[in-house]
Formats: sequence, C-alpha cells, structure tokens
Amino acid sequence: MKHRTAVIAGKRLETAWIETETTIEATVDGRSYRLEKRRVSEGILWLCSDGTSVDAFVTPRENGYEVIIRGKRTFIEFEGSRRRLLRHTGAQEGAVSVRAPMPGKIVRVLQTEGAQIEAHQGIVVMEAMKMQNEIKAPRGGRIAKLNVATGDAVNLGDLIAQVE
Amino acid sequence: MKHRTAVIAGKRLETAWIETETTIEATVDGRSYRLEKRRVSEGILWLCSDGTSVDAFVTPRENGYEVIIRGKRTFIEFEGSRRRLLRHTGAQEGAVSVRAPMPGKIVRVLQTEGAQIEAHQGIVVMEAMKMQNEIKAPRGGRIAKLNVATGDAVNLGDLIAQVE
Amino acid sequence: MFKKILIANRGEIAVRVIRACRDMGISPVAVYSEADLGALHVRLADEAYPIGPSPATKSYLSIETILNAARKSGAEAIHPGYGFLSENTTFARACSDAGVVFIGPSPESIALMGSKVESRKAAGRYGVPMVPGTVDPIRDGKEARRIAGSLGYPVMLKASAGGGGKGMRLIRSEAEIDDALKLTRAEALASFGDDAVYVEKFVEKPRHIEIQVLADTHGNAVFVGERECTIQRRHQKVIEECPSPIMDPDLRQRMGDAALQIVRAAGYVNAGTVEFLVDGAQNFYFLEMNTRLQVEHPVTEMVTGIDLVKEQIRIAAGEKMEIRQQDIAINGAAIECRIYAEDPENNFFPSAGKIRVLTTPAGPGLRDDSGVYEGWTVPIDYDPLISKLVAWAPSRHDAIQRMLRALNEYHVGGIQTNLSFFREILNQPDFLKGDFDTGFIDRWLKHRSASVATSQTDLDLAVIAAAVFDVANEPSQDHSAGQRSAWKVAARLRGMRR
Amino acid sequence: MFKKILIANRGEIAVRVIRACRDMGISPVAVYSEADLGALHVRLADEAYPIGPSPATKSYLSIETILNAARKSGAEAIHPGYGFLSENTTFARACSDAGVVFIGPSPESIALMGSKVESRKAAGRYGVPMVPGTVDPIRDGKEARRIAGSLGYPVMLKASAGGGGKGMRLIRSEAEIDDALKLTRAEALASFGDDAVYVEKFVEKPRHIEIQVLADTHGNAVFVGERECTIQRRHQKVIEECPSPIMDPDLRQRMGDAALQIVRAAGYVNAGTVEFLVDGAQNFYFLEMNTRLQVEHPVTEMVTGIDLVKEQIRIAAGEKMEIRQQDIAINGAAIECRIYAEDPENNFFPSAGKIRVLTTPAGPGLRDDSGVYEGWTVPIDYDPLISKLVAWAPSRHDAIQRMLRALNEYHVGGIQTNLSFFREILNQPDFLKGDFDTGFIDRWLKHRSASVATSQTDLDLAVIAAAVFDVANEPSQDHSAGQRSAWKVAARLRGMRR
Repeated sequence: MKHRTAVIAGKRLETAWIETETTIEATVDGRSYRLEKRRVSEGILWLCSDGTSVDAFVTPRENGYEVIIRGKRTFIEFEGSRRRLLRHTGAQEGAVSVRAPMPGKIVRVLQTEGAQIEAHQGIVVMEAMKMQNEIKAPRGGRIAKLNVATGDAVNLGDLIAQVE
Repeated sequence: MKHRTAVIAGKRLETAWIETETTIEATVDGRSYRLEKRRVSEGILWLCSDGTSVDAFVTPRENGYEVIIRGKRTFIEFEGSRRRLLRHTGAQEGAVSVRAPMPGKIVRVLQTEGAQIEAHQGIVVMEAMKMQNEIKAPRGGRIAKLNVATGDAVNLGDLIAQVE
Repeated sequence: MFKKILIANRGEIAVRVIRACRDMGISPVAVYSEADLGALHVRLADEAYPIGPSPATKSYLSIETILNAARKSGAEAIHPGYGFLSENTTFARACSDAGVVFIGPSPESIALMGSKVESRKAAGRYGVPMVPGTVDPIRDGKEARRIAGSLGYPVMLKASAGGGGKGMRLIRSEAEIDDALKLTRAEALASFGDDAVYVEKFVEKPRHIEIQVLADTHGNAVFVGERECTIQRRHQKVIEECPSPIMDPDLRQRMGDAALQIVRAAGYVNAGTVEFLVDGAQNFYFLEMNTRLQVEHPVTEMVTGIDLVKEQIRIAAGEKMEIRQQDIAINGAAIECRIYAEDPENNFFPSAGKIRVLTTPAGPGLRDDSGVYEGWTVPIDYDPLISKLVAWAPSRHDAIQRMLRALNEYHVGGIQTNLSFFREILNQPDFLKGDFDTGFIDRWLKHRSASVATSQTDLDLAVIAAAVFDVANEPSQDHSAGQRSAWKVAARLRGMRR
Repeated sequence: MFKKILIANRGEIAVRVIRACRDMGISPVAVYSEADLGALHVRLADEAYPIGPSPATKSYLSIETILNAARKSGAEAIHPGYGFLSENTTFARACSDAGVVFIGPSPESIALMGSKVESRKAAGRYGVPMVPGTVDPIRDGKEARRIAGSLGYPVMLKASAGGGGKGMRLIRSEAEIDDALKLTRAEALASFGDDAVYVEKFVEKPRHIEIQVLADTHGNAVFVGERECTIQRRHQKVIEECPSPIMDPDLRQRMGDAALQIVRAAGYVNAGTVEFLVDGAQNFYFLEMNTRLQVEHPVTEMVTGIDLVKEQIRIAAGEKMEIRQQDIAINGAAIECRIYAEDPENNFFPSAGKIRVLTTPAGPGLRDDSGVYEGWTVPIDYDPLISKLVAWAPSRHDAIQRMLRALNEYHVGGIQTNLSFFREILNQPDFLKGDFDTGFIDRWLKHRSASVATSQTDLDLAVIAAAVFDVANEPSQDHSAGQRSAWKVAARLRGMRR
C-alpha cells in the first residue's frame, strides 16, 4: 500500500493504492476505485474504472505534475514529495526564484534591484529560439536580487532574480 | 576496429569499422566510407556518406538481417555470427527443421514420414489468427521426421518436421 | 442524435468508428477482451467494458455480454464494425429486443443477403446479372463434380455463409474437387459455423469491383461510386482503389443502377456494398452484398468527401440523407494498402508480437487508419490487419507515387508486416497500367525475387548498418536484465521465431 | 521537369517540400547544420550535406555553403521554404548566377515586395486600398510621435524589412512610443539585419485575411481562395482557416482581384500571398505580400485539392499552369493549429529538448505536417514550430469538432507544447461563432484559468496517475544508471527545468 497527499488548487486529497501488473486498487478521499491499467508509454497511463476509460498524460512540472485527461489539464502537487508547486496565484509567501526557462541571452533589463513590482510585470527581456520574450515576476513584491545584466548568456535554470 | 564477413546472396563482403557517437569510418570490400550517423530508434540507423543520406531499417531475421534502405530489402548474413541464414533457395545441404512460426493448431497433415517432397510443397495445414495456412517445405528432400499430428496445439518454435 | 454509441469491435475499425463518434460529439463506448487490455480503441473511448477472454467466441462474439455493456453504459446504439457480429441476424435482433439501435440494416436484410442462395434468387428477380452456377448448397463431391462438369472448368467452390474472401477455392480440374471440398467445408465451419458450400462458373481474368450504397429510412438510396478490389491474395483484398482504372461513366451508372436494384430487393437501409465480378468485355455479375461497413471504405471517403461512418450513424438515428445522387462526384483518385502483421518472406504467416518501433507516414494526401501503437502487442487471437494506409491525389498515377513515398516512410519494428510486398507490387508495370485480374498477385509471387536491386553504396551502407546492429547484438559478458540493451532484447525475442 | 531539388531549409517545411518532391518522382537533397544531424528532413532526403554550425547565420543563412551543396549534388533547383533565405534577393540572384533555378519569384519581385515602402507605392499605383500611414522609414521618436499624432492613436510600429509577425508593435498612447521604438528596432536588426521602421494607423477590430496567388511564366495568374489568419498571439499566427467565417463570394472576388493587381504590380511569378486587414464593414487594406510559401498553405490545399508546392515546382520548371480560375472551388472547411515547442504555462517560452514520447492523431480528414520524431531533440537554435495539424470537414463546425478530437489524441512528452492552449481556444464561444479580431488571444489569455473543470472521477484518476508517476519517480536506493527506469530519468531531466 502506497499513499500520497495531493494538493489541487489549494485543496488536499488523500490517496492510497496497491498496484499490480494490470490493476490498481485505490482510494481518493475515501472514494474507492478498482482499476484496470496499462503503462502505455513513458508518462502515458491508461486507466479504466467501472466503465470509465481514460488515457492519463502525466508531465512533471514546476515541482508538481500536469495531468491531461480528455484534453483537460489538472495541476497536482504532493505534500512531502520533492516536487512542490512553485507558481501560485500571486498570494504566496516567501521569496521566489526566477530562473531562465532555457538557454538564451539577456537583451534588456527592465527592473532594478530593490524595485517594487507587480505580479506578471516583466523583469528582463531574454532572446532564445529567435524570439524575444519578457521574463515576468511570478508574484508581486520587491526584487531582492537581480542576478543578470544586459548581454549575459544564461543557461537553463540560471537564477535571474529573486522576488520577495 | 570491429569487423565482420557479410554474405549476401552467396557473395562474401569484408567490412571493418570504427564507431563514435556521431560517426562511423568503415570499409566494405576495400571501399571506404566516412559516415555521419544517428541511432534514430531501435533498429533505425541514419547514415550519411558524402552526400548520400539513408535511413537503414534493420530487422533480425532467420539467423541474419533484413535491411531496408529506400524501400529496398537486402538480406545479410554474417559468418561466425550466431545468426545464420536458414532459408536458401532449395539447393542447400543438410537437414532443415520446419518450426511453427506462431502459436496455433494443426488442422491437417499433408505428408507422411519418409515421403519425398519438393521445395514449397505443403507439409501441414495450421490454423492461427483465424487463417488456415500451409506450412511448406523450405527445400526439397525427404521428410526425416514428422513431429505433429492433426489436432495438435503448437507453440511458436515447436518442431513440425525435419527435411533432409 | 445519439449521445452515446457502443462499438462492438476492436482494432482499426473500432478506432475508426470511435473517431467518427467524437467528430460528431457523440461519446464512444468500447468493449475489450483480455488480450485487448489497453488497446488503442480502448484508450480512445470514453468508457470501456471487459467482455471476456481473448478468443473471439468468448468475447467479441458474445452477444449477451456486449448487450450488458450497452445497458450498463446507457449506450443508445451499437456499431458492429465489420466481421464479428456485424452480419449476425441474432445479434441485430437482440439489439432491437434490448431497445438498442443496431447501426446497420434490418435483421431481415442481413439474413437475405447473408445467404448466398437467397441473395442470388432475390437478385435474379430484380434482373441483376449473375455468374452461372448453383444456388443451393451441394451435398457431396459427386454432386460437385456433376455441376462443375456441366458448367465447365474452372469453377469456384464457395462457402454459402462466407465473405471477405474466406471459404473460397478455385478448382481447375475434377481431380482437385474432393480435397478442395474438404478444406473449404472445414474453413467454412470454423469461420462461419456452417459448412454449406456451392459451385459457380469461374470468370476468367475477372476484376472484382464493388459499389458502395447508402439508403435511409425515408426511402432515399444512392450509390457512392465503385471500389476496384481486384488485387487480392488468396481471395483476400490487399489493395483497393477508387475510381477503378477500367471504369467509365456509363459502366458506373449501369453498375450503380444494378446495386440500387439489390437495395430494393433487400429492402435495404444503411451503408452496404454490392460486389460484382467484371470481365474483360465489361460484363458485370452480381456476387454478393456485404451488409456492413467495408474494410476499404476510406478510398470512397477520400474521393467523395462523404464520411460513410457518419452517414451510417445519421441513418440509424432516423435522419434523412442530405446527399443526393447528382451531388456525388469522384474527385481525384485514392488507393489503399492493407498493412497486415504477416510475413511475406514466410508464406504470409501472421506475425503477432510487440511493436517495438512504429514510424507512420504523414503529410499531404495521406490517411493512416491504424489500430495499434508503439509498444502495443498484436495479439494472436484476431485478424492480423494493423492499419489501412490510404493515399489521395488528383490522378491515379500521382496517388500511386504518393503511396510509394508513404510506404517508404512506414516502418513497423518488432513484428513482420507486408510493407515490402506493397513496395514491390506498386512498381509492377501491369499494376501501374491498371492491367490486372484477381490472379495478379498469385502469379507475380511465383517469380518474386528475395532481394531487390540496389546501388553499390546503398548495399554497402546496408552491410554497415547490419554489422553495427550485429555487434550491438552479440551475447554480452553480463546477462543481467538491467544491462541488456533494448536492441539485444529485441534481437533475442526475434531469434526465437523460426 | 527537374530530376533533383535541393531544399534550403529545415524542420517541418523542409519535410513538406521533400514529400512534394517524392510525390513527383524528384530526388530531394537536404542540407543540415550541426544541430540537425539526423533530423527528420535529413532522414527523408536522398542526399544530405552538412552546411555548418547550429546558428542559422552560420548554416541555413550561408548562401555560398548552400550553393556549394547544390553544385556538389547536381541539383537543378533550390526550394527555399519559408524564412531563412526565402525572401533574400541576394540568394535568389546567387542561384541564378550559379545556374540553379530558385523556386520562387524573381529577385526584382522579392525586392519590391520585401520593401514595405516600395510595395505600398506599387500597390497604390494599381489602386489597391491600404491602411493610412507612412511609407518611408521614420528617423526617430520625435518623427514617430508627430506621424502617430496626425494619424490618431492607436498606431502600429512595423519593421520595414519585417514579416511573419516579427518586428511589430501596437502603440496605444504617445507615452509608449520611445520604448516600443527601441524594442522594435532591436528586434528588426536582430531578425532582418535592418532597423528601419514605419508607422501605420491601427485598424480597430481587424481581421487578418490573406489571398493565395499562383502565377506562371506564361502570363497566367489565379487566386486560390483566402486564409483567415486573425487568431494571432503577439502578431504571430497560431490558427488559420479556409474559408474565412466572414467571407462571401463577392468579397472573395474583390479581394482576389486586388491580389491579382499586386501580382501584376510586382510582375510576380510562382506562389505568393497577399495579406490584407479587413475591418468590421468588410473594407480591406493591403498589408504586404509574402513572396514565398506560407506556413499555413495546407488549409488551402485541403479545401481546393491543389498541391501548392507541386505547383511551385512546376511553375519554376517553366510549365504552363493547368489550373484555371473557374475550376478553383472551395470544398468544405479546413483549420490549422501551429504546434509549437513552447510553454503556455510559462509565458509561452520556447521549450527545447528531447521528445520522449510522441503520439500523433490520425484517421479521416486530418493532416499532420511534422518536422520531428520520437527521440528527436528540438534544438534551441531555431523557430520552435514542430508541427502543423490540419483538420478538414464539410463544414467549419465539423472541422473544429474534428480538430478538437485530434488535439486530444496528440501528445508530445518531454517538452512543453501549446496543445492545451488550442484545446481551450477551440472551445471558446466567440471562436466557435467566428466572431473575433486579431486581439482575441491576448484578451482571452488575461482571464484564462490554470485548471479546467473536470468530473470527480476524472479528477481522482488524475490524482492516482500522478501519484503512481510520483512513486516511480522517487529517488531510488540504487543510483546506478542501469537501474533507473525511463520514467525516473525523464522526471529528473524535467526537474532541472524551472
């Protein structure tokens, strides 16, 4: 029996399950499921419960997972898992690191260290894959650290700024 | 440096090569090739030599390999390899085992032990995947052993007969 | 319109029907046997119900289990696909009794056209020409010899309940009759549960051309062009085209009119196909009517823009057909290759197993109706058809050229397929000219060579590729599962197959 | 006809052109940068030549290297695709000097239409209506403010050498002008090597509709319907359709006639596209002409049956067009979604990396023009377009329904794509009604919610699937490479991406 505490849009759901080669028996917040299953491919899990048949496309994202079922997305975080949702709706507490989402070049710095910014306001303009894109603040706050300058080449995951 | 002796339609070709992550330097019967390469997928190898670009689709077959390039098939056997071509054009020497190509049921036996048969003559009729198919002799000769009877269920690889 | 439809089938045709449902905003319900756990048709459905063990007799032919799934899901209609229960009158009646719409003709039409004897009688009454032969089942070899003698050899021996090329045999001389009768009866019994067979004059150099029909419940009926199905191996269609290379507007009109006579004779409703033999002088003879969707329906869809499965569903829902005969035009040319999991190098034996690599062609003018995916294991229990590849272009020449391009892009690793076989046929001069009959493949196979000519460079590259593979494939020092490369495992699995 | 054509491009458009060559029996020759070793376009070609390091300036924009490859291969013609050298007059001239046919218009036509200033002058001479604004490049912020003031806000700032939505900015007030001018000049310089920009009146609630034209060397010219390209994000088209939901035969004829006037003004030969803005009162204004194949050309092909790439090649070979204006009919409706390797959850940032799983939709009425394959690593150096998905059906409603079905079948694992973004847009009521303008996406994105409502069961199944994945994903006791499952490796790779 394995278990996890899922968090979806701030709501917690307890889940526990036993998995075999072709089945999963699971409960989610007390609701029981007897599932037939097939690991179709990396990140694709077919599940069938009492008639309901779904392909679940699971993608690791931002310390949580995006699961697409019938074309509809759900973002799921697990408590105690090493993955935790980084992006919240702007109301979150504590410092947030803004990192380069891919290798590229900083072509313009839009803010200064210490500045107050709003959520979704641009911090720098970065060029990658022939496109210029603004890197925006995930939440409002103060720019505690600004780690890049115009012309800097950055790698995936490099710290651009900290907002607190 | 690796090397192999290939046999194609009875003709021998000597090949030797050095492989790196993205290149192969090879000779085939003294002809030199400097190749760029990519292992695209299991059994698919992209090779590019002095302009010539091919996807080679390699499938293990009958103790040898079938290679498809530009939609054209070549059957290749290697001397000293554990794989050796089983099927020849009827002129081969020695005993040949005829085995079940997939699980199924013997619905009719067309020959008797000791009988003389010609190449491509039917030995038994087997039913599999809803189809009745004749299992034929790969070469002419005498049926030295007939290992099945009508109604037998056979598994993939089971001996049906020996022709010598 | 229905909100939910259950598809009582599997493989590519179940996938095809599921897609039509989705394209119409209808929720598709799948059923699956143990062998089909996680099959493509199940993955693409909104709901799926297990219906028993792998053998079709215990699952896809189990009427009560399927109707239970329909009841449980609340499906208002059932699409039977082709094969399995699609031409089973008991099933069609059971659906009706259970208050579920059977997407197809009435049980009476199925029964009438399902009997070779009765269907020929009905066709005769409506003045549709037929191949000379018996109408009633023959009793024994003696009777068969007598009838064959009076018709003159060669003759065809056919299962009364047969179809789809199964349970048919060509007999060229009296000596062959007894063996052929036994084999045909056995196949007929195994495939259709009925060993009745009859004898027919064999039309020399025949072409097999069929007419698609659609008829609604409001008395409207149209024919939707022909399909050229002459390219067959052992009476199994492998390549189909629309239009037929020998068709002209006059012959099409006459064959279409004859097909609509059959529709009238059968009181037929929904999609159906009237099969004809056509001889060198453009005489045509009624063979049979298939009272269901055909495998090869996509070629018709590609040239007419009509979605036959959508039409089936609309007709079953009682809608009036919007298509009028005068609006149906054949635009360009389409050709279909049936991709089977079978081995042309080993007598076309079915090749079940895991699909390790799947590369499908794409781009303009192509349609791949597949029932499988990379990683799927093709079960041994069912028909080995894994996909239908269809190419469209403004002309037959261009459609064939495009199909050749597509075949060269197609790769199925891990099991054998007939892809190479098609690559060769589509380069045969007689095929390109459209000059063939139903014996084309069997004659060509006799002089087919194992290897195809290629350039010195390509040959050398093939040697290098195989050699690199062979080295990756050598027994390693360490046999632990964790260290075997996928190539090695694949090679070992394949090595088991003789 | 040519025997061999070199394709001076990469990605999906190189694959598209290669397929057209094969469909015509012409041998395709590819070129590739270091990042594109073993790319799909290279795999599908008969020959391939390395042309340098990954940055486009050192490979796909290197005229001399590409012409050397053409010489070495003996290619008689070069197809430039779109982007890169496709609208580069120097390249077109260099081809001609090297005795290789450039598949496109003359250098003079490219130069004329490539200059926003000169093209507007030419259009004006032929009486084609245009959006009010400057024709000449502006000098500085001061001049920009003066012109904008006289036109009235909002205005558009546009790169003179721009195209494809790059180097354009909307300015709603005078305060924005200086910043916008800097950014646009910088982008223009980086993208086109020219920082000249001009100012234009912004048409409120504009639709972007373009007309496809074909003109041969024998003086024949036709227009091949319109494409509705209004659905854009930051001036980049993301969804295109044919027909446009607002089109009627009269407007189509008038826009087609205007497009043919531009053809005459430019002395244009080969395929081209004349872009217009259309306002709510069906007034249309000439924007620019793209002197090359458009990304979105497949929607035109799906509704007309005309293969635009084949036509390009035939025209370049000096053949006379067989298509006559009166034969061109728009049959049904087609819609295209541009599948980008970008992350809608992260400000649409490009998402390079290895495609670990690729499941593409199939079945009736679909076309997937992809440039990638499972296992391919999308390089960071180029445009992130990985595929164009096109759906056809008899009506716009059915085409959208089919596209939604196809989008739900589509899965790209390992990198982020905008598939979910399309699934949501295609359910927006205003989109379904065809009621939108070029600001549609940007407005909708502001109130887009992160998660989409789903049933309790589906939500619970999502939790179970993620939980199963999360467990498979935990740090194992044993960190040896041989024991890591593919899921674990994937998750770790993804974990690096913030």
